[in-house]
Amino acid sequence: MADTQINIEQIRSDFEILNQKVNGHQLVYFDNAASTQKPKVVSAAIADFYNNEYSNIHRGVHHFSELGTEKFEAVRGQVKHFLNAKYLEEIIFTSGTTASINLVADCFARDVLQKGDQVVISHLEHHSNIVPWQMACEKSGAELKVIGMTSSGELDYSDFEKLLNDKVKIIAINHVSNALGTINDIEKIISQAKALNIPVLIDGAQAVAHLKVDIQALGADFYCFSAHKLFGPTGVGVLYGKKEWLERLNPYMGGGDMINEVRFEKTTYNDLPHKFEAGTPNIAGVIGFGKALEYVSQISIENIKQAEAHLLDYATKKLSEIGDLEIKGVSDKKAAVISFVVNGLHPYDIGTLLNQYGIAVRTGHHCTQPIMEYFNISGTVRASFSFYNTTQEIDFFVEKLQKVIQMLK
Amino acid sequence: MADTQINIEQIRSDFEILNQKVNGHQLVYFDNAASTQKPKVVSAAIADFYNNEYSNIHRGVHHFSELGTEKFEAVRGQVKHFLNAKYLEEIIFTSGTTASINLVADCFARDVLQKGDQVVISHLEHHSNIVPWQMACEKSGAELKVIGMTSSGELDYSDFEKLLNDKVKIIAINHVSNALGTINDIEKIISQAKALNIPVLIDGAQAVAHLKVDIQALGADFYCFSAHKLFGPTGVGVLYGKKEWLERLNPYMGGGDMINEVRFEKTTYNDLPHKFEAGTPNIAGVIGFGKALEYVSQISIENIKQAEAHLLDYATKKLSEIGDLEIKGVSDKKAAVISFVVNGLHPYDIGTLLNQYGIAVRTGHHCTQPIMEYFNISGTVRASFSFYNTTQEIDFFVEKLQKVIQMLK
Amino acid sequence: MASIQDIEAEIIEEFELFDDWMQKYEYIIDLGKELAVLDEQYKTEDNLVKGCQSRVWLTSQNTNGSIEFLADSDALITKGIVSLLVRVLSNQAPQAIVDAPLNFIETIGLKAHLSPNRANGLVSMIKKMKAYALANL
Amino acid sequence: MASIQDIEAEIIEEFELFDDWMQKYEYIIDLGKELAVLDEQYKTEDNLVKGCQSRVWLTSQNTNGSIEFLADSDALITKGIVSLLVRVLSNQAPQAIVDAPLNFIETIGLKAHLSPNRANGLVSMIKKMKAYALANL
Ligand SMILES: Cc1ncc(COP(=O)(O)O)c(C=O)c1O
Ligand SMILES: Cc1ncc(COP(=O)(O)O)c(C=O)c1O
Repeated sequence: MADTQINIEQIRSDFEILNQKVNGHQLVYFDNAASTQKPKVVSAAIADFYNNEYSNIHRGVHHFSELGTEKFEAVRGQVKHFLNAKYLEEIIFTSGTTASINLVADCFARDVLQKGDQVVISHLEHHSNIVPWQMACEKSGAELKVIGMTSSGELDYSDFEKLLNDKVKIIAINHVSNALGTINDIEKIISQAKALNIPVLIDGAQAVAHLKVDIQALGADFYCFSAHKLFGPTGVGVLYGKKEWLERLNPYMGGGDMINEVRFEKTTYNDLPHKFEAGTPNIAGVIGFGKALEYVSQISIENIKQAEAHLLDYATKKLSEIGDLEIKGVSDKKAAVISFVVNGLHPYDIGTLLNQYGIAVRTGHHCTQPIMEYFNISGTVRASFSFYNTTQEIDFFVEKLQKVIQMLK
Repeated sequence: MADTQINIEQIRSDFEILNQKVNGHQLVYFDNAASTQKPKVVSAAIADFYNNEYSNIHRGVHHFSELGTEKFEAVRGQVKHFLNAKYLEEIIFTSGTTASINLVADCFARDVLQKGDQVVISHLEHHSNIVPWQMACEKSGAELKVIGMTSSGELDYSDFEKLLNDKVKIIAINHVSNALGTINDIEKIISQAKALNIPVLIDGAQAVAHLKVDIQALGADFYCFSAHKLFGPTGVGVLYGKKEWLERLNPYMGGGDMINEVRFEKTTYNDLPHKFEAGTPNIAGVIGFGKALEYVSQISIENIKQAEAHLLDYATKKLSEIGDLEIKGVSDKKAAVISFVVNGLHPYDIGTLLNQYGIAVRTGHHCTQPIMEYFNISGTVRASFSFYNTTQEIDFFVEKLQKVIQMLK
Repeated sequence: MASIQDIEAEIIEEFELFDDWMQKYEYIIDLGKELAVLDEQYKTEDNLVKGCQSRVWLTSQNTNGSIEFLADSDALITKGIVSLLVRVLSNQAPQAIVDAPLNFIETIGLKAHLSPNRANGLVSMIKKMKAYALANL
Repeated sequence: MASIQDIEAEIIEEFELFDDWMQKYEYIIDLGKELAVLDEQYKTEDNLVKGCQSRVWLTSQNTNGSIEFLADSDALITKGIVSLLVRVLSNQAPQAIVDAPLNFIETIGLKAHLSPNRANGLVSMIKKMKAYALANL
């Protein structure tokens, strides 16, 4: 294909929704940072599981319970492979990135953080990587420290270095900013943290669908993401945790599956990974997620990255030609996210009118109010691309955006 | 139909899996207490949503985001109606019963319980309604008190009365025991607790698929259940909480959607129900759950209850005729669950051999080790029925069970 | 003063003139632009109606049993719709405001903007308007 | 003493005689019944192999470089499989035990019982047997 290494026609036919019409126009889905679309193999796998093989898993001796357990546990293996984790039991299934981060933050508040300790996050975080740490600090008496940002939408690394000291008990940073697209230099952060023996949690929600993550090479202690942003189902998240850490922390939730022995006097906990997986998991969701991972590995993250880099370049160039339009987040290391404001116009108005042309963008603060406050704006219009998008869609978007701006001026 | 008021042929055709063969035999699915099967409308709704309408919800101004939000929020309305709750915002979506109970237990540990306070649970609880309270007591310094049980598998109500005093800050009891089927007299418990102003949490995981719950008539302060035991998807749970309580408690998890304003100095929280729903919810799961609720209401819980009562009677009679077989849990108020042991035989062996005949029962402790300890057994064989089961299936099961017992003797 | 019903009918008639959504939105945007700017003194935290996508400010005043609303929004489309609501509900008797079905919103095809999911503050604004009227019955 | 390979082949041959699963399971159940009952003194917490469905006890003894295993289970089918494993791995040299592929389990159609999901303690038992052999290399 002209655009990319990948067969875009073929790929687009895997995502049925891309053929939908919205307000009389073919859907242009540029809200991929909020959630990606799903190839039809994902919903087919879920439907097939429910209709032909469903059962609760773990400890059942009957056929479908065994089969389900096998399929469920096989996905754990796929995730391990996807992240290149060392041990299977380092992969914990949760209900989403937010749940993964809360799990770690709450366990740290209880098992690690003490009054006087510090937790370091950044100004670029999603609320899901801010609020859990505020709550953890409130519970433990630790103090929240925030790495500053620069006007290009990058972390202020010199500020980070100043914040490093031995009171810091954990650093929690996103890999890729959802609001601006900035790819943070987490390698640098992790290596500097390692030097002081400080564990690092990476919020990878925006990274996994766009770039290869090799957790052993990275050396992160925790890595969190959601299946729904990686072409998989809603209600499924992953917490990767280094074995030493997961062993050291006590369970987060109590319930079925996470115990070894329950006595009213004393309960003992199950081994990893089950220790952190209380209750019936999202079985069908995880199995669907396995299909999504299979799909991604067929396309290959490398191809996805290339296709998206092309879309990002193309769109950035086109949008830069529009007067009064200012892109927020101009790092030269970016995922395929473009946030922008148009002088004097409200993002809500722009988004509403673009929707009339079947164009789906996100508007608002993108759950990153501190970034908005930094730029002194109420929100941005955010167009975020995935490998199934095309330059033709970008052309259409840019054309209609200009029309919309005219209407609003 | 002979069996029930409902058209069993029609109903069985709604559950495709019931036609599956296992080890050469038609599947006999008697593991409904672990999880119910799903009518095909559920998976169809999920697949349709993913393939034709998918988007992340809440705050999106584009078409599919609005549509998804509408559909998602409509299910909240369905749940409110299903429980006859007073306010929409009393319905919180979680990832399952276990998550719902942990939410309340953890919030109580932080906001309510003090050293010296007491938490009352019962000997009949599922681990998911034991361990969270053990953890809450450990965190807060409160003491765990356990209502005893009787040899018929019922709560010891006189023991309960003795435990009542004004140090008790919450009572957490299941509506129906998953291991024994006992329907607990929660009306009595709630009314006695009310008299002392003690809040009551009901673990309704095993109740909602079998009997009508009217939360306003009951007066419970919290009511928890999982969609997957109510013909719905995995990864979806409900926490009903009385408005006053949900308003009083602080949020459990932090993240997107649950905030009003995030500042590093101070974050303010969103209104109910969003305050307790951090992060992207299980959108597709909740939408699928809506279909399950619709399906249930078409059949009607009253019809389901009747059909199941018939199956329970029939099976109880048949099983009682088998020598050496002892049913554990013989309350005269039971849901369609039969737990039994056969003198000298291990449940694992029985379950394994029944599986060879395509019969799916659950064996083991059913996440209720204290009950097993009470009976001094390692586990039971549990056959649990749903309205789509038939007396023919029970006949086949009883016949094969006798054969299996012979093999093992 | 015309009744709420009359004004609603008037608005419906105006919108019937439009052939497509673009004319309609252009009109709403114009209404938004024309709406008297709310004096900064009224743009207080108290008058702010929550809504994380666009913000709405609202003040109400009761003069001899006739209620006047003044409102503003930071988004133009929201402001246009605000101006329609103010036009319909201002200078009416409290009971009429409380009872107003506000069907015109659906008829002219703006229902989506009034969905609670929009988070544009409009739903809360209507609630506030009616609550004020109720308190002034 | 026959080699592990030989015993495995022997077992496979025995199982080939069976026409259906029922004969096979009857045989396994018989094996379970025949397995020498483990003396109560060995049924200690230490010798218990975790597995929440059925429990397995295992003791090991090294006599001049030949390892003997004694085992038991509270479930008959598990015990039958235990007896097969003991028969294959007992009285062998540590290195042979460590290297044993134990393919016969799959060949005779019992693989499902050896899945880690079964929670019947067998997987952990094999691990323990091999670990003991490894420590006695
Ligand atoms: C009585 C009872 N409570 C709680 C649970 C836990 O439900 P879930 O695993 O869906 O969280 C169950 C399910 O087994 C149950 O039967
Ligand atoms: C960077 C980042 N972190 C965390 C989250 C939260 O993910 P979820 O809503 O799936 O829990 C998101 C999603 O918006 C995100 O973009």
